[in-house]
Amino acid sequence: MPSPETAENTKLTRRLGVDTFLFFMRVVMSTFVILGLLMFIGQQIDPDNFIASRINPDATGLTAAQFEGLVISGLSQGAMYGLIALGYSMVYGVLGFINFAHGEVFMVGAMTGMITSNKLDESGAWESNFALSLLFVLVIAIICSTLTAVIMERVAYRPLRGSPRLIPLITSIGVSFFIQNVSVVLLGPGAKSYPTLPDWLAQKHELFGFITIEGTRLMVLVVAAVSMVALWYLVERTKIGKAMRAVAEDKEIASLMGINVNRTIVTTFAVGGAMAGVAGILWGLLFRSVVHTTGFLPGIKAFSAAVVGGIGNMGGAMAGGITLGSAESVAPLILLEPWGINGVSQLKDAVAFLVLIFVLLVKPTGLFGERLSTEDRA
Amino acid sequence: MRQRLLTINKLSVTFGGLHALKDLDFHVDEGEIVSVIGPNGAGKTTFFNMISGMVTPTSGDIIFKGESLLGLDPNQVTAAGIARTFQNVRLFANMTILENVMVAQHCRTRQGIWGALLQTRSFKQEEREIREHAELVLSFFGTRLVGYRLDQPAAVLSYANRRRLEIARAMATRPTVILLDEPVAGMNPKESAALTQLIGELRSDWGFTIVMIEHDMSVVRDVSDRVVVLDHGETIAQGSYEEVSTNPDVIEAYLGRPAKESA
Amino acid sequence: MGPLRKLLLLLAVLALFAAACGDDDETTTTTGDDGDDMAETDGDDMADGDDGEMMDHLGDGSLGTIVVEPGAEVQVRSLNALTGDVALFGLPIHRSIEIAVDDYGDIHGFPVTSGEGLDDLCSSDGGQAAAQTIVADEQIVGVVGTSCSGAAVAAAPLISEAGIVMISGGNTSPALTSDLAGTAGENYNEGYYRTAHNDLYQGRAMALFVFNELGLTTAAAIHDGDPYTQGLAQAFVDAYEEIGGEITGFAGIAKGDTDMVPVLTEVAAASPQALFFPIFQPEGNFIAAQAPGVAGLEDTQLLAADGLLVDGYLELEETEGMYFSGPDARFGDNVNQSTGKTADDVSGTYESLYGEAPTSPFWGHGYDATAMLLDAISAASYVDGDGNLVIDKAGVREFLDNLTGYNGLIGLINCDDFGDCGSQKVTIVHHLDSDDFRASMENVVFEYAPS
Amino acid sequence: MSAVFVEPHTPENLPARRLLDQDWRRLLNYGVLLALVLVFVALTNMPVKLDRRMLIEPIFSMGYLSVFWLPAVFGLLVCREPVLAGMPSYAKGRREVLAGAMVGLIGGAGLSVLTVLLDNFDLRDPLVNWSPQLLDLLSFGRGSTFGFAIWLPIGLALGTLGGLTHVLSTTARRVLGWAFVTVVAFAVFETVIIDLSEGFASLGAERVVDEIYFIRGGLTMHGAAILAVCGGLFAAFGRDQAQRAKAQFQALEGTSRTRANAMGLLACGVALVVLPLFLGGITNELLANVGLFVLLALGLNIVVGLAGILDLGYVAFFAIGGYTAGILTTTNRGESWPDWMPDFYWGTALIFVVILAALAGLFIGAPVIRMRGDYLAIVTLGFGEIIRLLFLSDWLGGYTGAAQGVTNIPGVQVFGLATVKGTDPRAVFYLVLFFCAIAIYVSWRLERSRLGRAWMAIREDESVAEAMGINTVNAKLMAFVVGAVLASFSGAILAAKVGSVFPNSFIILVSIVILVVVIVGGMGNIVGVIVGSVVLIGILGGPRQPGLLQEFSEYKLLIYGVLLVWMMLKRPEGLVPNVRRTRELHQEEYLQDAWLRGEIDTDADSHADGGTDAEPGVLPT
Repeated sequence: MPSPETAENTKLTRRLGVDTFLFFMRVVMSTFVILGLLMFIGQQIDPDNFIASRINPDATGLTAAQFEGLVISGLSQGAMYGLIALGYSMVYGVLGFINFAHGEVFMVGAMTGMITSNKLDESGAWESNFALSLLFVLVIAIICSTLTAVIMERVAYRPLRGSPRLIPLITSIGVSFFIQNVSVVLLGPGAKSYPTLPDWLAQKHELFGFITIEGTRLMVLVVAAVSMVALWYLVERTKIGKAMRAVAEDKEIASLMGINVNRTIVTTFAVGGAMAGVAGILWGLLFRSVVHTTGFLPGIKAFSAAVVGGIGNMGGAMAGGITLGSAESVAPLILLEPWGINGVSQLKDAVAFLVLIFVLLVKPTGLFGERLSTEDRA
Repeated sequence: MRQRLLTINKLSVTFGGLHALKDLDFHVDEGEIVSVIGPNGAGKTTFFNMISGMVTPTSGDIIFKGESLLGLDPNQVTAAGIARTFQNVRLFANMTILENVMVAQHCRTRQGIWGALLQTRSFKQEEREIREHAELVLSFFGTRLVGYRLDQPAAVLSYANRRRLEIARAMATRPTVILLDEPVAGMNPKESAALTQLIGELRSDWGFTIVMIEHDMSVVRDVSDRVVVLDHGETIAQGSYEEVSTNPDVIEAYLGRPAKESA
Repeated sequence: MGPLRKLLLLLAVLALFAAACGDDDETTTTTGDDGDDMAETDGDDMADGDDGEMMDHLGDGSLGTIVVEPGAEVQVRSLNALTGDVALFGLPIHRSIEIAVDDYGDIHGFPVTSGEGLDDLCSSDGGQAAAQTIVADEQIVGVVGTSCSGAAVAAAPLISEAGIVMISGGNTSPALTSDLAGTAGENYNEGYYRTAHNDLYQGRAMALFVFNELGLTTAAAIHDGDPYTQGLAQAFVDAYEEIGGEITGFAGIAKGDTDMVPVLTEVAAASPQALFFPIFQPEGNFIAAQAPGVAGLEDTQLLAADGLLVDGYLELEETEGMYFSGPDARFGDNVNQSTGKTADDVSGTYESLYGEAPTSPFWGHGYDATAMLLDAISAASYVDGDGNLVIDKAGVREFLDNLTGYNGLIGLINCDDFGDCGSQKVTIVHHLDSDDFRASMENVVFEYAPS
Repeated sequence: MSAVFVEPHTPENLPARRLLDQDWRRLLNYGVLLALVLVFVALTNMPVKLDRRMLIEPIFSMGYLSVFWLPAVFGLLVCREPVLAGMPSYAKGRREVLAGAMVGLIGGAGLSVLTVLLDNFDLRDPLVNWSPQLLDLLSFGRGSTFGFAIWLPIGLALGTLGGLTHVLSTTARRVLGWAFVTVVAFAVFETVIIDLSEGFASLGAERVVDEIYFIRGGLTMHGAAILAVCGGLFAAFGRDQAQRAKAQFQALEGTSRTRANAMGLLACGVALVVLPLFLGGITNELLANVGLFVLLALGLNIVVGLAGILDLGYVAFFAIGGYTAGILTTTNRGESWPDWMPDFYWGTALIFVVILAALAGLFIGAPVIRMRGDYLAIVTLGFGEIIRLLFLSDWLGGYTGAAQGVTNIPGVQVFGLATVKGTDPRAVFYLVLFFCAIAIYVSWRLERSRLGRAWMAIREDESVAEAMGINTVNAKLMAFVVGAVLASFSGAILAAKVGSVFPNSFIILVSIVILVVVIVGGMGNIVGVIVGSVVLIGILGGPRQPGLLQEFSEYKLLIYGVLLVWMMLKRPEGLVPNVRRTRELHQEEYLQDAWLRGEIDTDADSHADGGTDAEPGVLPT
């Protein structure tokens, strides 16, 4: 058999061009970040130092108050990403696919919250008895988003279990589309706003003497922390949590161990949905406005957060959320602006995605490592 | 004195603390047929994965034709001339039998996009060669895989034929060494006898050097020049079949253990 | 998907049929369908219209005529953004067009219809495709739209070429008309008119107000990446710097952003005295709500434009004290001279029909645009011997070119040489009380009416 | 749902079941589901929106169609049982009719309740479509009590209709089905058909059209009747011939088969080249848009369909193509560009477009290539967004025009003879056609090449593919690059066609719509992809392109979503399945059918065909 190539005359090259390129990319990105940071520090020390005056002439450092504001807003945003990310992370851990529509579950939570709270506002209950009505709103929202998640699983995903990897992913994109547009055709495309909040929630508060923070943002952080702990308890300490972890590790074995895999998966979706519902209400209180697209970008970012933190890893999800949230609120100003890039806030989302890419380039399993079943790791 | 093809020095790999392989020394000479045997979990398949670049060892070195294979991607290892089959048959189930064998010649062919788009003479020439070679390789197994089967998806093949196709796929990469992972598992005595025969011919007619993991002692006895016994990731004995089969350590290693591993 | 299959097969059959019987008489048909050809032919039968008794009407027939047979309707179209995130900007215009057509009644005894609303998808490709469907129908006399400048850029050439007119209730980009200094914008086309005001007016108005009236010397602007908002913000910045103010920041956000602290911090760095953000909801809500909380903006004066001059925004407490530039929003008792309806009547009809208040103030512009178009048609048309309504395309343009002193819901309308008909008056209102925002809409503190 | 490959020709060898031997539970489920769907459709305002659009003047509007078709379909489906090849099945009879009727009744009840609620409660605050118009429409303008009363019989009747279809003989069913579809199709595609008729004026097509269509909007009664008859007749007679021809074609072997194929291709080619001459502006515009998406979809098909990489940021390459072409050819360019930079011809610009797109493909591909499938999806999506944001940003505004985009793009100069631009849709269509031809050729050749086989292997099992000596990284990068280049063509044409480029033409939505097109059409299948674009983009319309059914623009995305999910659940292989993908997705069914055809080789079989002496290898001779 005549053949141009045989084992003998094949050249061995250890390093692929791609690897070199990626190495190069890592280096460039890191240097960009570090230099940006240095220049920012330079600006803080002296707004018109010789570098700044060249690269970013209209440089003006940030005041401490501004910086604090940035960080706090980043944290609260990130906390919400984290709450949504938990849902992604759990589902991914158990089923091994991105539930793209999870962001919409969150949107459903916010929407139902909006409707209920406005109804309460009309009836006057919102003002007369805020705490109670808020609780009521919360419950309704949680119920609705949980239902959405569960129905989603039953109708769209369960029939697809065990089909090629991309199939359920694509399906979830379709589901996401569907829910978004249902909201458009039923509730209209316009932005809908929440009723005004009582002052103690809307105003700023002094904390430990040196932090000033709006009540809403504080509330977001607290609620996020609480639900985080609750979730941790559920997953690590309860029977159902054990079941979840077992199913996540290996469905067959789990079912052999007498675990009802279907019910466990449904529970997972339900819990994730509930978390999203809570996040939805917080979102509503914090920004007091919700549209049908409210769920899409936050959803995607939340998934990125889950990946950044290491998917399937509860703590990681929350940490990733915080990281991403703070990054996208702080990074534009302290990393990009020193480079003389104007209108950096437009690039906020770009920054968020760059963080994702950067993390995956440097540490493919996320900051805190993945927790996946064997077949998913493959 | 035959030339040394593949040498492995002090090869170790650990998965989270547990030693899959420990300071393994191993070598193959050109034109040899070496069998690797050992009880379940002895690390035989890990050993193959490491040679074919799917697992990177924690320490030690793999020398092939005087060059180290460490740090190479599996496809580069294959290009260097080491082909393998899999214990649990892994064909491209939805590609036709012919395609399965054609695609395996990827690393021996060079035509790229432009050739395909412009339908250059060299492109057509190469396609023809690929096809001819594929059919040649398939015909090695008699009429089973040729004729009307050529254009059927691999999924419809019987278990035995899938194993044959896998071997054909490995042959098609034009290797120097073929690593066979339990080639006769799941075959009936008649078929395994036939296959044993073929393994012999892989060396005599095609000039391949063969390293084979096998549990079927009759096959091992019939074809191997040399037998290496692994247990707990270590070589506990090697030599001719007779030497090994009478070696007390080996008997001890197998004692009370099932002689056949469930595929 | 069974039906889909069948539809496909059907299409295929059609196609083959066409191909099969196409070859033999290709030559005869190739010059079959084209707006212009039709126009010419129409021109001819208008000529024999001349022989018959002929009422006086505008137009010399140079662009051809449209003949509406008895029993048929006069066709105009609405081309606005009906879907997507700018629907809340285009829908009000579209709806007000439908109301206007109903209010207007017949033209020389011929009913008028705006047919199905076409969607410009707020994009150039969408606008172009929609325009194609319009020019393909030789019965259509005029278009009211588009709501997005981007769509107009691609639609206007087609409309213009077909000899008909388009009047936009929403475009504000100077490129579509002129720089107000007598030079046409790079995307100006014959037969393009608009009742919406040119960005340059509004930008300048706001600049003058901030610099002279409020006496603020440093300002920043925020846009949301929409061509409209970005253009307006830019116009403001240019005008403001021209009259001697200092721009300390020009930042953008992305549609869908919710957390405005970063962008606000960005502009807060130089703590400007005024912050102009001519954007839409919901982003506008977030800025109004979060700006006071950002260090450096505590006592910055917030200013917005017509995009936010809507009930849903004004009823938010945090928007109290803001200034809004925009068309003279004292629509209330303005009367449209053609339909005799007051703005209140129209908005009343609107809410009863569509169940919500208009989500942008341009519904008035859409209404007037429609009324003007229909006036133009009736002025340029006559009923010929055999009872057909003959509309002279050139006449329609002639009427609009010379339109002056037209009383519309949005005020007095005069068209300049480049199709800018928007009531030349831009007003700035001061929003004081979120519980009674109607009053705020009337609370004009500054008027800008050049020439 | 089994037996996808062999026509299930099953003897109805079981007697019809008794009338009341119903599966009540299933019946109830279907009924309630139907009721919910009907209420939902009503609340989406579809009936009111589409009521203006007359199908048959003056009796039947699209609005009512949007409601009426549902009970019939549900009534049909409720008794649909999977027919297994070779398995006996029950004969259909009164039972099925009853079931259909019941379902329809329950469904109708849903709307009855809705009408009453509409009359008595005001939920307009959250539900924007809770409007008097809706009530008016649902109660046929006769008050809610009438509405309440009327929907029960309507539902009943329609449901029964659905059930009846089981009883009808196949021919009857087919004839009716075709009659119905023909009428609806002609009514729905009125615009394009009138448009066509002008092209064929010389054949008196216009006279025919005037005959069957009302002055504007809807068929005339007798027109509908005529069409129904034609459709029925075609179904009764024409269709058999068509199928016989098809059968003959499939019977063909070897060379004659290929010749037949070639003839078919030639015919299509000629048709496509000649047809536009006879088409009006609307249709040409429509087809041009479809063409743009065919280009995009073919490109994505290589990435997703062949190499199995789910790229959700595909729009990035579309954008790069559009902007590169736009910036290089436009006459008023961003001020940051050097003055000495010439205004290129579109043709020349295309070279840069290709180069840039290929580089972008490498740049975006390299980081993601080793990632797990779904990470890759999200990261590519991120890249798509980043690219758009960069084009939109004020930072690069000097080059890209930021939000104001790039305008005054002259179009394509053809050897100085003519300029192809948006005002002449026919010319644009030819341009698009040309590039589609290229794209089709490319995908067709690559699929059957060394690279194509490598892609398939990667899609099947990446690690094995690598162990078989395939450099997966390079192969996947190649897929990225080819896809990128095809997309960039589409972008460049868009720029020339529209004469301007804006960032908002390149949102994530576009990527997803292209994905839907590929999937609905049939992954990994050229014909499928084309069909997909024609059906979705042509009829429903793309994210920024109106389709034939402009009335549906508000429901477009909703329908896309439903379609995507439904296809994934019911028919993942797409409208025009690719044999290989289908095997992948229905493997056991495939094997089952192969077994029915006796093609599975059991080991016994392997002895049979390779008997001992037949094998030189086994016995030493």
